[in-house]
Amino acid sequence: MGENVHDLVEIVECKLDTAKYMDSVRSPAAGAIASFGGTTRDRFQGKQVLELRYEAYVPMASSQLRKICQAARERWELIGVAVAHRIGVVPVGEESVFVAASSIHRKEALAACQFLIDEIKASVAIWKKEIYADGEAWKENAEFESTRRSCSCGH
Amino acid sequence: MGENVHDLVEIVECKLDTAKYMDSVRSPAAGAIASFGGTTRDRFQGKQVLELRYEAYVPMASSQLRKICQAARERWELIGVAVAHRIGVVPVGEESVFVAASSIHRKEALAACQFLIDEIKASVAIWKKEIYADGEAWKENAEFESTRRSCSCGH
Amino acid sequence: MESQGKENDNVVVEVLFFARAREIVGVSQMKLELRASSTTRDCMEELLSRFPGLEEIKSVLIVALNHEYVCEPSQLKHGDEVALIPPVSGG
Amino acid sequence: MESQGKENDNVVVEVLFFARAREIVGVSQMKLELRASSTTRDCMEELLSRFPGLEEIKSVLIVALNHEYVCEPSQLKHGDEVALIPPVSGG
Repeated sequence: MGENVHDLVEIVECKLDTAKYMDSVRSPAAGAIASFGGTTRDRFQGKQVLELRYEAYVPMASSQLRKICQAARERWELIGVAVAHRIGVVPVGEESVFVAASSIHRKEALAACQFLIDEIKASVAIWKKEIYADGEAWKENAEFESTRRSCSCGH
Repeated sequence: MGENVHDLVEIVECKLDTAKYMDSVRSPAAGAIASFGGTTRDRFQGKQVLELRYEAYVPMASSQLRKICQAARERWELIGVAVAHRIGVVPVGEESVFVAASSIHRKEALAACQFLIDEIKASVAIWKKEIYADGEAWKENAEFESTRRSCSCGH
Repeated sequence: MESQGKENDNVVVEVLFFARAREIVGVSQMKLELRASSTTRDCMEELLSRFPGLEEIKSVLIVALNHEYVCEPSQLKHGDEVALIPPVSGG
Repeated sequence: MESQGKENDNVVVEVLFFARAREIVGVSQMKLELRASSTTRDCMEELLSRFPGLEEIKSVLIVALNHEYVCEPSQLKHGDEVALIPPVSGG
């Protein structure tokens, strides 16, 4: 099979243009466009988050995002798929990640968005650091555990 | 209890401004914004759809939409909820309905969007007519059946 | 005097028609005078006698009274808003 | 001549460090020369001996070889790109 040339995959250092990604999956054949955006929060376990910084292993992360889009297409009949991740500083309230999918009926687009974000969290080579007033911390997605279990044995 | 004053509910005759609705649920406390848009398709059972026209019983539909937002809030911990429906002619590819929800974590926002659109389809007093080259038809949501079963007994 | 007394006992409701119901009836809205103590079911029967075309969709209609679906016949009062709701297709 | 022969047998790989791994090592990227037939596990061992601070996160790292996670030790060839992947936190 291979990757669908119509999937829009981006890792960018600027604000995510959500309308652009939704428009990229828009089609006269689609009856449904679902989207999900992960936005940065101002608190973590009661601590105020001053800033969030994302970094990516860009070529690997891009390749992983493309494969996740393809996996979604193999699972559901989708018309358009878009995934975008922002890196660098992401101010509170803005999207760090945005996914969109379109389909003929709504079930597929909604399920695909859930799948896309779950898969991105589990495996894509992107890291977030939270900066607090009194320190900083690299975060770890709980979903990464399954990836590590299947991959960390040999090293 | 009662309705949440922050819910954005609109029935409008112009193009739905999806970014506006997503921004209306955006919050520093939210980590997730999910959305769903129903877009008009160019085909129905092989027939080309020339035009779609929506009409609403506006005061009743608005009241129903507000109650559906409230029902979603009772089911999940949500930060923002927005639902909008367009009436009049909706060109192919454009949204006739758009829902958005935000929450601390992603599960709630995604589930709420699914719930909101399911409930809207089942009961809200809005009608769609499809205009084909060789005729026209009022559509009927399959989801309306459950509403009718519980309500049509007495008449 | 007698007729005025009768009229005072009657209720006048606003009836709204949507989608296919509106097309059958030919208007979107009308005032309807009913005997006192009439219910939404009486209202439907009156509408069916005036607009026999409604029989075609009677089995799939829901009645709404003042913006709420009513599942059992409900007594009408003056100024109530009754709407005939054909199968919805929003979304 | 003998040393040149040895060098020809060696492989030079590019090693990339991200997030906490980068902070521990102090650089984001380096070339690393390894004996011929070295595997990703040999590469990790060499890195651990050069940067003992990596022991702290060793148990949670995954190794990526040319943009793919490798689950079993894989033989390295000249020019390969090896990356130390700490727990990811994208999304």
